[in-house]
Amino acid sequence: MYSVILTELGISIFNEGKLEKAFPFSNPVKEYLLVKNKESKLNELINYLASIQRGVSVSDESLLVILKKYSIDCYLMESSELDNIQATKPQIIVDSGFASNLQDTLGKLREFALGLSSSKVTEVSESPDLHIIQAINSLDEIDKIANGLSSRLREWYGLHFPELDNIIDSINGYAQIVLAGKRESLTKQVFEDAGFPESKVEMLSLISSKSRGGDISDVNLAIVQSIAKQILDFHELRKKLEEHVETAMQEIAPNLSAILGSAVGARILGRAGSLKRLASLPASTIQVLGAEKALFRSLKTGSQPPKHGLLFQHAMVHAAPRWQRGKIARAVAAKAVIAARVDVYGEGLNQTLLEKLNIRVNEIGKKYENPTEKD
Amino acid sequence: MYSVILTELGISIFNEGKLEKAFPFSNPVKEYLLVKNKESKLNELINYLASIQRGVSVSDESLLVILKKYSIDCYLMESSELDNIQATKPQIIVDSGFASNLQDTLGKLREFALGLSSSKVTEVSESPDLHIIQAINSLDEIDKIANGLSSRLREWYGLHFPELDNIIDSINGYAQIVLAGKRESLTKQVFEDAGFPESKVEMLSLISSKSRGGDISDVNLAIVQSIAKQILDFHELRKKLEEHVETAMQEIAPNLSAILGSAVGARILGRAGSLKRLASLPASTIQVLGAEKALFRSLKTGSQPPKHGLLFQHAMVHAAPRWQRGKIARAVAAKAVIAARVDVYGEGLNQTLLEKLNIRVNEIGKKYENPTEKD
Amino acid sequence: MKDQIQIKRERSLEEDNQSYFWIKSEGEKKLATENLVPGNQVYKEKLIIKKGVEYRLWDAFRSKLAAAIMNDLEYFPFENKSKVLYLGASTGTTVSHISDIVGPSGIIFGVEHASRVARDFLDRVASYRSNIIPILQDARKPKEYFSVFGKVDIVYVDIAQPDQTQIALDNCEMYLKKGGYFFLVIKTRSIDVTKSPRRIIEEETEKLKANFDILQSIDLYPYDKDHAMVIAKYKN
Amino acid sequence: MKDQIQIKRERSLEEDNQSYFWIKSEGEKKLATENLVPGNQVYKEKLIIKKGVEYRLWDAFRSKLAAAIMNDLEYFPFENKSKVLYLGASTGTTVSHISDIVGPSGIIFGVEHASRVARDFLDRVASYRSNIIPILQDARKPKEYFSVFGKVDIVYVDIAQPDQTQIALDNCEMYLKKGGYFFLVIKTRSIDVTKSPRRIIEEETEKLKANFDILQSIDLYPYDKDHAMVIAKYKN
Repeated sequence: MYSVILTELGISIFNEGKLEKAFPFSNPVKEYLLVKNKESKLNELINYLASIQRGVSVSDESLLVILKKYSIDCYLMESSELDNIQATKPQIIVDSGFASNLQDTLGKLREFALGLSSSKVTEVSESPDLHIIQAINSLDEIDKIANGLSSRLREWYGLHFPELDNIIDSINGYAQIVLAGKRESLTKQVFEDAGFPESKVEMLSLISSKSRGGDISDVNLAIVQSIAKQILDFHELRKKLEEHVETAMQEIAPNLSAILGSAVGARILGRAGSLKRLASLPASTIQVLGAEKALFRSLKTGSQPPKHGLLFQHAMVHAAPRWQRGKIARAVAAKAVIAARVDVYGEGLNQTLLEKLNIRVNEIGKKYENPTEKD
Repeated sequence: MYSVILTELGISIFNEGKLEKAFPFSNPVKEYLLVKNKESKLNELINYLASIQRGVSVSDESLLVILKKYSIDCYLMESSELDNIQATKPQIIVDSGFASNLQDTLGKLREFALGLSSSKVTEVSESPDLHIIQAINSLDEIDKIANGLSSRLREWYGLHFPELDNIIDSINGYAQIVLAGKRESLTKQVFEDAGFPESKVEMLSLISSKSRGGDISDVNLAIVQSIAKQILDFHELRKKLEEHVETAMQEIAPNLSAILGSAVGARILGRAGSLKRLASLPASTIQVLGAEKALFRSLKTGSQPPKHGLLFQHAMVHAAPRWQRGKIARAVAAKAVIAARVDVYGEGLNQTLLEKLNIRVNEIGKKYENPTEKD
Repeated sequence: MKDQIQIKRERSLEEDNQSYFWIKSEGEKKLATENLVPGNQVYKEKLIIKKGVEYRLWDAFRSKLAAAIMNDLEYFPFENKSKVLYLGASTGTTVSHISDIVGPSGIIFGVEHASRVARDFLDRVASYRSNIIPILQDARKPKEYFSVFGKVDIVYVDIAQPDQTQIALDNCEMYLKKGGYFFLVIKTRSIDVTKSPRRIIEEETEKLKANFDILQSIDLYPYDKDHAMVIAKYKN
Repeated sequence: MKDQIQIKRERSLEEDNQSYFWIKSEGEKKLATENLVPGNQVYKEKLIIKKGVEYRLWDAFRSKLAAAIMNDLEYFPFENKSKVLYLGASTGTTVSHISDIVGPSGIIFGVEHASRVARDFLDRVASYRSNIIPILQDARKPKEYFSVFGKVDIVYVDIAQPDQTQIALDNCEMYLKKGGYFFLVIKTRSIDVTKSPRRIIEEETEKLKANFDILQSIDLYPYDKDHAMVIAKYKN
């Protein structure tokens, strides 16, 4: 009775419990993966088995497939035999000459495990969806940073020109004005260059001339301006990131992008961890991704469960009246999961998905035009 | 009986309840403040009162001081009379011709109040301690930003070179390496230029060559490098801010800086709101500034009160063994409040303060060399 | 006043008081005041126009007076032409609504000591509203207030100071008319964190009894934690 | 083993177990293990050298096994030469301490599916410790593990999955020796947030009773919220 045993370090042929022939791997991780992926050639092994001209039992399903491809007469081992191999694997490895003793076996198995794990990590690290997730996380971080930095800028420059804070909402507009310097230097031209409409320019000039702010020293001003400069630099970086997320999402997840938009799509992707994982989630989970805390609270205290998490950022959801949002979020989530599945299989853009979503959202809008008593 | 009444809009002389003479302010806020600060000349009023050659009652203490300076025979009104003026002030203003009717009075009083309040805001906005507080708050914000940005950078570049994260603790060192590009471009020269010691350079080269990271596309790399660039820019800005805080603190609060160091001193200043306010706080409050939450919790639940807040950042406190820290923080706080008082009066650096603190901290170190059972 | 109520009833607002209103917004009844300065927002509150009149929603999470109304305040002396001394104006959120209520013929003296918040109070509220006189002074020194004249109908106090009740009493003595109303926000944690909130309210209320009839005391939860409001009437 | 205890007693460490130690640090008794890789830190834990031997403090707020010890774990089968299957290795904090304990002749198969945490597990722990075999696989598919051989003495499971108990049982059936020990971290919130934690623990424990004797069940509070650990012994 011949048995062919796949180990991490090579393939061995035993006959009645005694080693007949061993085929060591010169690069265990690579060759083991080739077998597992059924891509190995295994010429020597095939030739040897062909020469035996007898049915052989095989310890591994992938190996079995390869051997069958080459017309070797073979079958899968019984499970009791497999259990036995699992239990005595180090001895089999030593007997096959793949390692010199049990201690050496352990070392080689560990080396193999480290190598295989590393190669998996490497493979995953290259997947484009992970890079998109990094990009959208960086983008969100930058928004947070710009807000924090802007508050500091407004507090500090506010000592000099307090009225500006209430007039200019835009982070960049404010920073651009600060870059121009002290109140005295804030000509109409400055406000115009910062892109404000004429009415606001008039108002700004007027208020600037009778501000109740104090004087600011040149040293302090210079630092405040450096902060403003950083804010503007961040704005540039943010634009780059936004375009990048857009392009990359179109490439790897065109359907998800069509349904969710590239930014929201990328954020949902980030919550799920990967496109593949997203495609496997139920729509009800996608609906509340990003609202996990509220979900737990509701389950614990019996309060209303959240109706949407990140999907609240979706234009269709947040533009809708309050009482329709939950229903629209559910519809969007349902289509998003289908979109993700289509994208996993790389089948390109499917227009009907978005059309169906639009129809559904219109239906909701009509059916629930008015809030019910409960809403 | 002549009475001289100070109003927000001018000074009036009444005789037996009838207006005798009115001296309107042309710039009410400015002139009213001059009176209150006892800096007014009031020539016309003085001449007029001198010509009367009789004792006059005066409605305001500051005005009284000015008049006495010019040898006018005058005394402060009785409080019943003052109450009466307070009650009928709008009528007095109309009677004095400072406003045309009660509605007009109200408008002018409001304008005055807005002007006076604004000028106070302006005055406060110029005080250098407020700018120091802005600088230290910006510095702390930038540290937070650099940390957040660095985490994003480590996550993203970590897909390409995961091992680097555990080897390089420094935010800047990491960013500098990222700026050099992909793993292939990371020559020993790069690591040397980033300032790492030889032993680390060797290790980095070795690990870089057998990293388990994935490939990174040029587009992704370019963005990751922009993030690294921002981190390095922030580092420059941070240095500027640090130097600025140092210089400014030496200038306005040399004693506080000597006791606390300029950064901790500035943070304590920020918590207190201003140097003046800091100088008025009890040492026990300064000891726990920055630990307000812990303080409230302890008072509410009866748990241990905090032994230090921001002062934990003080070298003497955090370098000390745990059981000495509370006592040292108390000693530092006691000296800090004295230092702040000396600084408010602008009396320059007082060396003995720091010497005394050193002596006290040495005493604590000796007396409490070992923890007691309770500690 | 009666007329005014009548007119507003015709606008079919569900008010139960002539000074503030209940307005239906997104399916909920919300508190609001009629905007004295149409178009002007103070704290990003929602503006709602009904039958040509603009109302500002009054957020009970942002204004303790609104919180008191939500929690069944029984006395509401603020009305057209009221004269109010308000200590602790802060950035002016509540002051702005009182300004709506007392209208162009009313007057509010808004006292605030901290210049950072006073700046916002001036920028966002006092500059736009002709019935507000801003006073940048320490409430501990009522004699130094400028531009306050006569007695006021209501003293409203919201300052987080351990001795807030004494400060408030000093101000009342000087500026509150006999029979006038006194609103005191008690920040229970500011006075003494070791005592229970209920005990603090009782103790503070006790200090008022010599000169005031206590009308009501309201816990502001859930709009505000560790805060209560006491409403009292100055004895004649 | 007795010898070893004796020797360590001479070092005057206050251990009550041969596998982990109580070390006095800053006036407090703290849990520690003897560092298998001297000088090597895993999660910035403190290293302490006493009488020439280096110990790593074992933080109960970071490791649930340490939390269980703090909360009076009665059974501690991890010892020199133990063979362990650990599901949910995460970044390897707990694994590293078990690695200290089982020593160079012990072995730990550390299974982790998520590649991001597995990366840290490899970088910080598995690369440095010769007794760890890292397995990047889904714990739901125990047949696909590579490099596990024979039966193990202990199966330790800390995976946040709704069906974690079933996954754990499948793994035990395949890899745990008869009479071996089973440590199951129950994340009460992961299974069903609507049920009370106590009930969840009871229900999950019930599932084990066919094949296991339940030895102890420990609430990990305050070190970990909403977590418990069940210790059981595989029936012969």
